Amino acid sequence: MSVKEKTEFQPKIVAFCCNWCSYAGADLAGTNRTNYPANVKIIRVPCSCRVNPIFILRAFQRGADGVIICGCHPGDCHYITGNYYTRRRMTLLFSMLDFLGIEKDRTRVEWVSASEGGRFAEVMTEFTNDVKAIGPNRKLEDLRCKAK
Amino acid sequence: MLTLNASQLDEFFALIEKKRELYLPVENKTGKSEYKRWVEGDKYSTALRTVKSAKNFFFAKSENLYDLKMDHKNVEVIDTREDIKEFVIFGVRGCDVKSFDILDNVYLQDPVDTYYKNRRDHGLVISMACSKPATTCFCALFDIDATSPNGDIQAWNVEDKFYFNPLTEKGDAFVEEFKECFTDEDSKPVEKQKEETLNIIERLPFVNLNMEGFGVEDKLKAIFDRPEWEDLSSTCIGCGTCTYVCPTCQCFDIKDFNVGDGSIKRFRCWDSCMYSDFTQMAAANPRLTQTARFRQRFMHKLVYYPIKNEGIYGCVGCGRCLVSCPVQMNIVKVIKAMGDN
Amino acid sequence: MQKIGVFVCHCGTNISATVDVAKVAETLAKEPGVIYSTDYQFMCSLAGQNLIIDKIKELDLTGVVICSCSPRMHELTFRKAADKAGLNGFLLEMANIREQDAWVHKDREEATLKAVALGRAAIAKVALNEALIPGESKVTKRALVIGAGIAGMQAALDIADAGFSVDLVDIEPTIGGLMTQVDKTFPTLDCASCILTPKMVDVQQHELINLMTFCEVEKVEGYIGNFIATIKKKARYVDPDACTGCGLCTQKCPTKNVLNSFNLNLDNRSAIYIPFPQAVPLVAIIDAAHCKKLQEGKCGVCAAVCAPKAIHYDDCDKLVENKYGAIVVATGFNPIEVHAFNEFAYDQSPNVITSLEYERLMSATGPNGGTVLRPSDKKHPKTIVFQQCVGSRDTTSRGKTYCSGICCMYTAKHAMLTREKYPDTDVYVFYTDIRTPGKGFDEFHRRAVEQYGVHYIKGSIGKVVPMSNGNLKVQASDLLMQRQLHIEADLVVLAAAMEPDKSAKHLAQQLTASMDNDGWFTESHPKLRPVESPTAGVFLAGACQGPKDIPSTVAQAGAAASKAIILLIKDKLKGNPCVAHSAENMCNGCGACANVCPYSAITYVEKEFRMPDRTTLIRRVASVNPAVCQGCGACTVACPSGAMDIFGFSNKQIMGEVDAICQ
Amino acid sequence: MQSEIIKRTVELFNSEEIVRAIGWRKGDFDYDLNPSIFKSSEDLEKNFVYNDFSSANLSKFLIKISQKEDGKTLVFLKSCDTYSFNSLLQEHRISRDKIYIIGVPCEENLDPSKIKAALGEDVLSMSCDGETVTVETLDGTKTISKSEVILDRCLACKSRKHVVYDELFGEEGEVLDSKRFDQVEILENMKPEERYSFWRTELSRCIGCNACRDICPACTCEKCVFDNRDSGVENKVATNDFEENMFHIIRAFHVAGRCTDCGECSRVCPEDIPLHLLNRKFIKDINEFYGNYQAGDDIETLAPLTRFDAVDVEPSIVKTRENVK
Amino acid sequence: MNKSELLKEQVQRNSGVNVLKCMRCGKCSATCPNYDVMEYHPHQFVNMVENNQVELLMKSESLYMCLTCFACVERCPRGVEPGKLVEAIRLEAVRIKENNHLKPDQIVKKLTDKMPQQAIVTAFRKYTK
Repeated sequence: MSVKEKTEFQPKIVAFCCNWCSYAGADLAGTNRTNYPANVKIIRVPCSCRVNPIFILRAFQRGADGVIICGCHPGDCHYITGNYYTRRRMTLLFSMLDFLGIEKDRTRVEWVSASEGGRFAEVMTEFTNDVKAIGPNRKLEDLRCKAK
Repeated sequence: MLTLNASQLDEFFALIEKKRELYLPVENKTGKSEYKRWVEGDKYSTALRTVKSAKNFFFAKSENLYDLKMDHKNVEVIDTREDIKEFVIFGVRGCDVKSFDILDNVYLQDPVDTYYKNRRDHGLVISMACSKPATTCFCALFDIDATSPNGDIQAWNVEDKFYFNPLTEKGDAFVEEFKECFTDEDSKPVEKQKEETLNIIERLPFVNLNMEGFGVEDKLKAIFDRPEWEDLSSTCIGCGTCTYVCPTCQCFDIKDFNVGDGSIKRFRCWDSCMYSDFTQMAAANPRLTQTARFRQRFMHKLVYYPIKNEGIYGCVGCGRCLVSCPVQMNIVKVIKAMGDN
Repeated sequence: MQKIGVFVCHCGTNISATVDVAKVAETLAKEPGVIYSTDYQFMCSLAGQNLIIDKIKELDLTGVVICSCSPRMHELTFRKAADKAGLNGFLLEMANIREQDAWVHKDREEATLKAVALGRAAIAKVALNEALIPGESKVTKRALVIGAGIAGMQAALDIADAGFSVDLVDIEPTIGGLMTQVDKTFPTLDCASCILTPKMVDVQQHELINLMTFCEVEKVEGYIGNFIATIKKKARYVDPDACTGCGLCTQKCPTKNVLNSFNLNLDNRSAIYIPFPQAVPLVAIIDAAHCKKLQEGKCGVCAAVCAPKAIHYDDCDKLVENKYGAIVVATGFNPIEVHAFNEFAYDQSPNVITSLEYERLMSATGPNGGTVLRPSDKKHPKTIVFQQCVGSRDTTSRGKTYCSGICCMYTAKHAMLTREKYPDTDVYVFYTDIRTPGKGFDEFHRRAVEQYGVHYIKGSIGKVVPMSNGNLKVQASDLLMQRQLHIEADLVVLAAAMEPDKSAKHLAQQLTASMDNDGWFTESHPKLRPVESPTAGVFLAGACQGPKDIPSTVAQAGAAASKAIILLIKDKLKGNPCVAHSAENMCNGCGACANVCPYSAITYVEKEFRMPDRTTLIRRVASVNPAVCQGCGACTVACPSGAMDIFGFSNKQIMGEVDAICQ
Repeated sequence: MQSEIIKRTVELFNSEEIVRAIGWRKGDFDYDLNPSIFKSSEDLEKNFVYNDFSSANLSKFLIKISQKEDGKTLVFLKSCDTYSFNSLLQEHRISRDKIYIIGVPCEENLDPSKIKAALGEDVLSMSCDGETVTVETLDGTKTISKSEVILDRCLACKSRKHVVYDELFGEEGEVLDSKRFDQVEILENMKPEERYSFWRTELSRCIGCNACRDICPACTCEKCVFDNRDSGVENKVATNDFEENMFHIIRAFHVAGRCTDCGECSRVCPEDIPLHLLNRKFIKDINEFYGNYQAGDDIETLAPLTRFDAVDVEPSIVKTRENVK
Repeated sequence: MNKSELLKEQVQRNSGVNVLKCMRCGKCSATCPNYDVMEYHPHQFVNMVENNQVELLMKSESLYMCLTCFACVERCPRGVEPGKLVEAIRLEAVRIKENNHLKPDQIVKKLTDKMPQQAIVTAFRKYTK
């Protein structure tokens, strides 16, 4: 990393990945040695439908600048229908965050299968760049967690 | 009496703000008024009441107490209190001024609550007499004279003039400090306004409620056991709105915020006896039903508090709960049901 | 008090080349609760595992964090090691610092920091982990196979051969299913009966197969390993154990004009009848709707002639309840009704028939003993026109959007057999596309064209007009010649689309097995779990899952049977302990969780609660069946009160990870 | 109307069809009606009031009664309240067979605070006759046109139809073509920064009193996550901006697809925060994305967040759609 | 977008027909009662629109041979609705100024006593601008 990169804004990004597709896709990105920004840190969940909106807000509160949720492609859910619920929940939640004036690019849902290691890396790179572009999370921060 | 023209008010405020923090009621976007830190352009609101009471200045909605820092096995306690700047609250109504006395009885008695005392010591209260009381006002029931409020300095607004009268040493010093702002004028208009206002107050519907039986120890058990509690509380939703708008409700909870990096911020925040999770820190809430919790709130204001405090009721008749309760239950309805009105 | 041990793996140089493992171990050692932290060359090696085991024992660790590869790789390995040391395996968490750190980042400092963050998250999680013990449930060593067509029979035989008892249920009075009505099979052209009837006999004679014909599954409760099915034995009016199948009653029965459904109403049978000569069980049955004795109380001829006294007019439906460990669904398919396609004049002319009716016309057991005669006047047809895709690949309300898959082949078979038997017949086949994937299938179709001179025309029939002499004026398009054809045909045969059997829907509801929009049973995974239903313990055989030919059906039945055997061979089922659970005192009983549960693992019970004020009240609360729950977590988010949570991925654990990562 | 209702209810009491009635009890002024349980016909005859200030939605009170008390309870429901009732029924929070519903006709309710803001705080009584509201004050009698003092939520009334009742007073009403999403649209058309500052201004007034939640007929959790020390998000008062946002986002999300848009949250908010706009935003989105849905319309249709369609829109629609800035 | 593509787009928009839904079964042409007098047949209309040959169709007499009986619309298993396509192309043709297939005075000559009024109206709609 160059000095310039080290001094520029490095967002904290939380990625919730379903165990069966996206987490495996992330593993594949590793196996293929496909680079993506280290800003992204993955939390493994059984299914994307396990992701509670509370977790997303919590991440922002605790200092995350972007949250991305990855699951199996619709129709391919290991649990048959989980990601369909994720899709509805997150569509509505993101729309609400937008309604409150929160930047739309801070949240994202992507469907990444276990075979899409390359795509996983691409998505993460793109998302990190998007978040970098909008800067640090100010609107959903909790100052108590910033005083360090 | 010391006077000030309304047109000079903003100048006066600017001057105060230079040396102290100034808070006063300002109309918000909903047309109601609320206390806020004065900034250039804010207009003092003469509205009768603010939605929230003024207790927040001394008994804050939430307040950091101290931090705990954990380093592996060691715990360090860090006092996070910052020096409080001198501040002035302008335009406090008589009822709210009286509420400070009620809070003082709780927080300044031994053991003194130093957080509260710290704020109290640094605050100066300029009260404002009422001239247009609402039918939901009943401060007179508790012997509060809204036309002559307490405070460090009492004030009146008659037409386009403001009249000031310092009542405490602190008030005297303040007036001295800002003496160039005032002129000395005849206080007749104040007397006239007082008289007119008292005239209205007499006609308010709740100022003559029968308070017999409240606040005396030997009637305590009888009131406690009254069957009416059940019916009165039957639709209480336990939301705590009454306690949060009440100027005299004084309960708080102490909570920890885990920052996640090994440090914990311990803070206190308002609590409400109307909540089922009130007083859970020791074991469980001793009041198991909403009826018991409802009864507690009114028993405290009307019976327990006066018994302990020389007959002073824990209510100042500001009328906020009459306006804010989602189900329109309030202390007046309780007094009426219990006090044979 | 937490006593957590952290073990950071070098993975040779896989991790240590990019991550400063020593620094990671050193930094994590300072985390609250951590009492031991080290790094090691290969954690997964025997020596590495022994290190973990030793430290757990020596330091009495309450939790273990391994910073190494993906948990998908070695979680099981390390959990087993922890178990060995006496620490519940679920008190171990892994931080993935290889696939998701060392391998994807280049900057050492950056990767090291990330490894610390991931390690912290794992520590935060493990501090909140609970010891979990997988639930166990007994397996009832008996299978239920629903539908006794070729799929059900094959599955039943395979399961029984493996040594498990099987109840084979069919709604019809005989087993055999739709294949009994088929004349010959493609692409080998061997006779369906010749391959089917021996199997039917095998089924009947197998000591572990209990045949339940003329029975319907009414209700299914329970879960994998422990299903309870209520089966209705419909009144047959003939004691199957006493009846010898001599057929005397069917000859003597005075009511002879009942439409014969076995021959698709192309001829008649008596009110008491044996479906067909090879039926299994070979037992008579009374068609109550047409029996004079049962309808009017007069007659009784059959009882009079029955020497073994097998006739019981007072027979009635009976319910039996049985327990099963596994269920195989093999309800099969039926051709759709073609009445809606009025351009083909199916309702106007008896000489417009469906392909299955044509099977019967050709069959030696059919109405004409195997001679193809057209229904209207029993004349030998000289010109036969076949129309494919009737209702298949049809997006309108009349048809089905899918390709029925087998019509191309059986139409080729019909055309070929017709030309072979009656070389003087002109045979036309109108097709949209010819689809013949399968071993020897396209060769078969080409033979029909090249050797048998069947006229294959790319196009479609547009209109069929019946004439007074029974002939049919067929107007059709020939797309390749760009012309409209007008053919005077003797017989028109329609290749009707396939649809799931009507009984499937009720069954799916009982099994809580999901169906697609067309009513086919959905498989658990279209590629990797093609014979498992999403409902654990329910397996799919044959055409109930989608249109299929006989070889695929038999193959799938075998697969379903083997999956059932894998289940039945176990004495106990170990569940996944990471399942949902509901805190009753917080549950509102609103039903949101059950509505989103794909496995119907959530039911509701009325529960009496003792309130703190010593009063009681009754509330409906959710209850999760841990044997059925698969732990997806959909319910946890649907639940507004947070009463629903998941072991191993609890709200607190995930929030703990979030907090640690965002530090 | 009030006397007819009382007459009929007394009949039901006398025939022992019902053992209690939940209705609106007379207050000290005409506008401060207290939702209350009437246990006898005498009490009801004396103290029951149905007037322009009978705004409180009584359906939620049935939960506790359903769980604890025996015998049939009569409830008075206005058209909008019936939707809440159905929702509670659908979620098994109340037992239909223990409840007798009298549907009461509803013209618009009046807003006492609007009247006071216009005519002063010294109100002694208020009454409405046709289009004129007459107010007795210490200063004498004053009047104001009804249209100026209608409760905000009634100005955007979605339906005059009672979707469930045992007995209905007045005519069967109809679903109205309301303009209830107008305000949501105005916000949608603002720039995100403007929206953010709008909501900050509004939500920063929140005192954390829980009135919105506790009055809400969709918020019926036995234990709310915000009251549950184990949930990790408990807060008694919001200590900062984040906690204010968090409470209102999560509360709106929890009632998304279940909120019938009864408007009680905004009506009871002591700080006049337009909380209903959050709920309406969800309703508007649900209608746009998943087809029109009115919670409480019937008790069969699953709530939108507990069902799905294989071809649902992707979350990225939030970024790409054109009707929202 | 060139003219042919524009026409294709316009015709599809006006008719509401998506030609890509066609699976080439030929049912439309099989069911067409006026097949033999048409130069291009219903399935060809669909095919040719797909291949940007609307102009060719606009010049063809087939446009006026279609009886608008909608048998093809009714029978099409994919819901393609060729008849509506024909109508839309006809609309394109008659919209062109001075390109009348028939002039009003020619219609008068063709009138007979037996011709219903509806037919005259239809004739105007079909044949003139």
